[in-house]
Amino acid sequence: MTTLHPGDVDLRCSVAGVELPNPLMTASGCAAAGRELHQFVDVSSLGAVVTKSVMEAPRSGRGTPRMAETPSGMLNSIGLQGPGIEGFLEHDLPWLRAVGARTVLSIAGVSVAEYAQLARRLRRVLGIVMVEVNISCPNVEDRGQVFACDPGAAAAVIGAVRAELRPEVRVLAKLSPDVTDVVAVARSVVAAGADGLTMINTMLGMAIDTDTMRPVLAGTTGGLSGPAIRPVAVRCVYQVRAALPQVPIVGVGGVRSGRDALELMLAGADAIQLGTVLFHDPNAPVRIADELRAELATRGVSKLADVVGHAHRLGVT
Amino acid sequence: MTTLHPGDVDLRCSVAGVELPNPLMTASGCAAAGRELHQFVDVSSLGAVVTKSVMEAPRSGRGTPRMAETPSGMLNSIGLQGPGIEGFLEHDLPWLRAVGARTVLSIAGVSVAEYAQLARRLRRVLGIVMVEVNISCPNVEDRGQVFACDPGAAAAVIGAVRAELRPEVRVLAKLSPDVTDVVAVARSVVAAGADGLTMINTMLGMAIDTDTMRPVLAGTTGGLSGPAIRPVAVRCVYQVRAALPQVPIVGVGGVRSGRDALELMLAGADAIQLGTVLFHDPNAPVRIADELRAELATRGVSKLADVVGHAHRLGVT
Amino acid sequence: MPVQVTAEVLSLARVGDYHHLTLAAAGVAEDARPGHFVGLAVGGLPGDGVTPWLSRRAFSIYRARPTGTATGTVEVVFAANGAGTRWLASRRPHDQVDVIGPLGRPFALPGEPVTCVLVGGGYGAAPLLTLAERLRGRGCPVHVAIGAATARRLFGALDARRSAVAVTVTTEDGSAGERGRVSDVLPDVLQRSGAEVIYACGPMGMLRAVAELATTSGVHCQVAVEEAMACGFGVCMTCVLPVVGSDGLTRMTRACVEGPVFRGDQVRWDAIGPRGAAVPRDCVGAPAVGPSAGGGH
Amino acid sequence: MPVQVTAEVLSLARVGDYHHLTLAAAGVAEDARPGHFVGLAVGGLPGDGVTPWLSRRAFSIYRARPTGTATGTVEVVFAANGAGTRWLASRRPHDQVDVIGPLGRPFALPGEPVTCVLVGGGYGAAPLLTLAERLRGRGCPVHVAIGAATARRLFGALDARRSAVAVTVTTEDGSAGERGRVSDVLPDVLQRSGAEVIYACGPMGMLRAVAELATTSGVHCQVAVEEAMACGFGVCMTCVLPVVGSDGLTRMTRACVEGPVFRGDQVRWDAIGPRGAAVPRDCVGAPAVGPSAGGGH
Ligand SMILES: Cc1cc2nc3c(=O)[nH]c(=O)nc-3n(C[C@H](O)[C@H](O)[C@H](O)COP(=O)(O)OP(=O)(O)OC[C@H]3O[C@@H](n4cnc5c(N)ncnc54)[C@H](O)[C@@H]3O)c2cc1C
Ligand SMILES: Cc1cc2nc3c(=O)[nH]c(=O)nc-3n(C[C@H](O)[C@H](O)[C@H](O)COP(=O)(O)OP(=O)(O)OC[C@H]3O[C@@H](n4cnc5c(N)ncnc54)[C@H](O)[C@@H]3O)c2cc1C
Ligand SMILES: Cc1cc2nc3c(=O)[nH]c(=O)nc-3n(C[C@H](O)[C@H](O)[C@H](O)COP(=O)(O)O)c2cc1C
Ligand SMILES: Cc1cc2nc3c(=O)[nH]c(=O)nc-3n(C[C@H](O)[C@H](O)[C@H](O)COP(=O)(O)O)c2cc1C
Ligand code: FES
Ligand code: FES
Repeated sequence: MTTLHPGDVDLRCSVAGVELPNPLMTASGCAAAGRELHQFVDVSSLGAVVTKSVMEAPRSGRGTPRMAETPSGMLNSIGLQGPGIEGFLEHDLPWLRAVGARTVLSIAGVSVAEYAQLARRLRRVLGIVMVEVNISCPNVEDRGQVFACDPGAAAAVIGAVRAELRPEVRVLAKLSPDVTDVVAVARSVVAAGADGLTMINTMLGMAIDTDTMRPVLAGTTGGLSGPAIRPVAVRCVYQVRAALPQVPIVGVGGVRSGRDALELMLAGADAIQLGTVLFHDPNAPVRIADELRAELATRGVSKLADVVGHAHRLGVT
Repeated sequence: MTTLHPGDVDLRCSVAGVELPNPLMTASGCAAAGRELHQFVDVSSLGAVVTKSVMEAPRSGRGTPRMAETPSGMLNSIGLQGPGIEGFLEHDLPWLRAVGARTVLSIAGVSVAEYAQLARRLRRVLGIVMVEVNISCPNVEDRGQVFACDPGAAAAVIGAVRAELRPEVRVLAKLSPDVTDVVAVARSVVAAGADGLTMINTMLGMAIDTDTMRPVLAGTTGGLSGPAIRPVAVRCVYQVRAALPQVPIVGVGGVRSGRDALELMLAGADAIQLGTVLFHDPNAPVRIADELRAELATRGVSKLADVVGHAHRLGVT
Repeated sequence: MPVQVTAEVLSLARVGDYHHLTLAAAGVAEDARPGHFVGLAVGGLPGDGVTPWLSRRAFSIYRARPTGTATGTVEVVFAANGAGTRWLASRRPHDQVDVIGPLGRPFALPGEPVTCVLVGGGYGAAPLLTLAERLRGRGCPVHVAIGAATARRLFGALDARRSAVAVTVTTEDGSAGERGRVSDVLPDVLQRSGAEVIYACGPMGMLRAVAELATTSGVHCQVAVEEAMACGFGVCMTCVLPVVGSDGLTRMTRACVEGPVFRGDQVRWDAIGPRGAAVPRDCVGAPAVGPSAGGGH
Repeated sequence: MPVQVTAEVLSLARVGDYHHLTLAAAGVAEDARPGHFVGLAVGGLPGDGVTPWLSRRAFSIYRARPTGTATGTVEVVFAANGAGTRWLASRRPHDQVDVIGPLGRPFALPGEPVTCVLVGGGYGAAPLLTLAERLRGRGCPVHVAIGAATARRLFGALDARRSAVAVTVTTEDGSAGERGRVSDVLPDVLQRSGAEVIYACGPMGMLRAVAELATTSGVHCQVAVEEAMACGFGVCMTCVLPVVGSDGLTRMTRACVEGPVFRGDQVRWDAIGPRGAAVPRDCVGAPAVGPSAGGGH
């Protein structure tokens, strides 16, 4: 390996046939619809902007407190606050298109029908490169069981969304790590038509305020994110990559440096999403792209794609 | 609430009918069989010493590296290195008895038969107050599926162990958080005869060395422990306590301060185990007992038992 | 527009129970106005990749001086209660801290030279001192009421005398000024001053009392609220509280970008309790049934 | 017996690429002997509850002075390569660091005044300097061979001259001493000195070369190994390597309590690769089939 100049490293990547200038996307719910982040980094320079999950109707989200800081992580229970799909299409998407961002629309629902209806609305909408389906939502038709925790329910959602969207719009299924067998869920959603997988969503966690002696979050439990969960994200990506080597993977969970991004890519991720790190460092997409370039340059790697899944290639020690 | 003197706080607790002078135990695998820790803290002053999981035969464990540090946590893949039950009974248990430690023996196996055989051997053994059954082991009879990840397999192990032990020896089933529904596993092992539950074992995680571009651990994946996973431990304890309010729970996962211990107890733990923190701070059992006493004193709580499960009592905001 | 910069610690001094931190932070001071805040990363610079604390800490800007030094300075006053603020309190000159600012919407200044009352609780008085100067600069007579639990947590009472017609001080333990809460003396101050506008910054309980008093007295009131914030610049949705918009509808509104300054009569105090805010039933997008427990973002 | 104490940083100085840290640590120095190490908690004191790094960092004791100051001092020399050592390198006098020590089994000293060769690689030379003094004190002629990648990573070459009959220095880039590895010059040193014992401390590759040379030359050899350690005092089982016991059986043996000093011919070098050690098939308790992937402790 000879050392290269970071400028000579090609960060282009491709996810399910969609070409991106670099692998760094925002993670859903961590950059709203791009506008506020644009004050710090030009969002059109990102691989893609993944929107906060959009639902059919406007949602107030939950009461507060909505967050608790935990060691190297945080819990959130926002409750999918948002303007609803109409509001998104009217106010947010035009802005994203105007600034030239590649937009991945994250959608969420409480029933297969809601997901399908959201997808149907997108049929005539232009300017969305991929749809990411957030299936970490309680299914009102199944006693609040989270779709992502049941291979069958997860597949039902993905199948419905796939059927409604234009064929050229790629579908990413976003998986939860809170399952006994993430590979089984992955297989199931891929069979139902997912073009790629985003892993991982937050993990179910909880904090109790030792002063008030009650749960910190108004929602009692919340989703754990940040560097604390990175080892779980790496493991999920690695397991699924090993089981389904042809399926594109977008890695997410605890990335805060170029090395972290590289770690997930070595495990098998074709691209990377940045979540919690954006709260800490809105400049992270630029910083991490630079760090990634430098890491690859030191290793003499000129093309990002060459490292994807590399940890699998050499077998076990 | 009036403030008390920390010395007036009574830390005594009871787990499945076993009285302990305080709620702080070592976590299995984090204090070997007590001897080395005894250089720093008198292990007879602990609530109990939980041994490294003992198997039927001596085990070499895995190759190295066996650990990787992660943000606010660590991964380990020791591979249950140990002397086997004979060695334990000959060398370790007599020492534990001699120093006056309350001993909880952790046992592990690769088949229901191995667990049963271990339990059978203990029938005439004195000086063990409880047996903790580590069911986070791959079942060789079921393609390496981890017992704790399948309610049926978990129950089969616990049932077999319960049947072999003397009735007065209490059985704790140690649960894994790596499941879709921890309450289902809890119910299943309680129905099979577990007198209490220990939660949580490590979470499956992985790290990749970005320099060598290969998995850090010789065992590829490993168990994630430390403060990073505390929110998951709190959540598991809370969920199970809510579902099975009568079942004793020993809380473990990321505790490193009196506040952390209190948090798990508010969630529903009757006692607490200290794991990774011992590597960082062998004096932790003494320090945390002091901190816990001080925390309770400030809140005017004179009896530890009064805080157990307190976060459930007041309902949702 | 806020900028993100690596700032240098110029000084850190104790002021009673608080810490007064002065940072050389390029580009932050220029646009800063009273009520703006900064978000500080704690535990190290983001590029170090080591801090266990991922959320930023928000602090009202106490003073901002674009021309104070070569790079412009920003000052904050803070209480070191938790882990992140203790880390901040142990910085030394020349240490680096990552800063984002100015953030939020500042206090709106009156177009006319009306009499104003500024109400500050604890470190909440910090942003009001510059506000007092600005108001005086516009010809507004300024009355200041500052309260705290105890004398060591009173901030700015002396400073305030420079711009204010009158300064009233309260402490709950009576260790300085009048014994009681600042809201206790406020009716009197309002009456004496004949003020038409109140500006308030402090704990939520105080703000509520002030806002309600303003409503009953028919006085315009602006409050700078303090909500737990993960990002401080509008992307995470953690910092919301129910606020009535110009269309009369209540929305869960981000304190970091649509606040922290709100009109006192727009905040839905009825839904705000000591531990947080509930979603009012009439809020836009409120759940039809009670919110189900469980995770989810 | 090791103690755990809150130590105070007395000084921290650069020595080439390394850092030389002196700690006032009560009770650690008294029993310390060459080859012992200390385990330092990094990122703050345990009671702070904030460090993201839960495993201790192990450092050979360079010097220990029970009577040096009121509380006794311990010195280590380290390379700031990773996050924890960078944290250590940014400490300042009067800062506190939690220390456990002395840990491990030290070098065994010869009963007779035999000639010894001490071989150090990089910071691995640090513990050998005190060893050299002790050996000289027992009348053993001491020859020292110190090597490093480059001059800035040579440690103790000058110091060594005080106790040693002869000091040989190598660097891989030729920037000081002879160009090459310390194991290249060792045959010559052995021959010239007629040594009967070798003591070595440095990277595993070097130790292996030294141990193999010792075996071929029929010289007694002790090596201080460096394995990743989480606890340093024997409870976690992370630091193992395959070592042949007095019964001739190989066991995965803890470097922290049964080492770090082992006899060179007891270490199963055949099972140790650049990234770690495999479990030899003939190891006590070795799995019948290959180890299955997956978690588990
Ligand atoms: C707009 C605004 C202005 C503020 N101005 C000041 C100021 O001028 N001086 C001052 O001392 N404090 C101010 N605060 C409060 C300050 O942000 C918190 O005290 C601080 O974040 C606590 O951090 P910690 O590390 O001490 O606490 P920790 O308990 O470690 O914090 C854990 C998490 O909770 C959040 N948090 C904890 N307490 C508060 C709180 N009271 N308000 C908001 N978030 C909290 C933290 O930001 C962090 O995300 C302000 C807050 C806001 C929102
Ligand atoms: C008995 C013994 C004596 C040692 N003596 C010295 C000494 O005198 N001077 C010196 O500079 N170094 C010494 N080392 C190595 C030193 O412990 C590591 O360099 C240090 O732990 C790295 O920490 P970090 O924060 O820089 O690295 P990180 O990469 O942040 O460390 C992550 C984890 O890996 C472990 N680790 C990483 N590298 C090593 C390594 N090379 N050896 C062991 N563990 C490692 C760390 O302890 C930590 O648990 C010794 C190691 C042992 C086991
Ligand atoms: C405040 C917050 C809000 C989130 N909202 C969503 C969401 O709306 N939809 C979704 O699929 N994931 C959501 N996530 C999960 C993230 O997209 C991401 O999967 C997770 O945070 C792990 O990545 P990280 O560790 O980089 O943050 C949210 C995470 C956070 C912290
Ligand atoms: C090095 C190491 C070894 C462990 N060995 C065992 C074991 O043998 N049996 C077991 O049931 N749990 C074992 N555990 C899991 C712990 O007992 C505990 O459940 C887990 O580490 C979470 O607690 P902590 O965060 O306090 O460490 C081990 C954990 C570590 C870190
Ligand atoms: S703090 Fe993140 S949106 Fe307000
Ligand atoms: S480092 Fe823990 S047993 Fe050796």
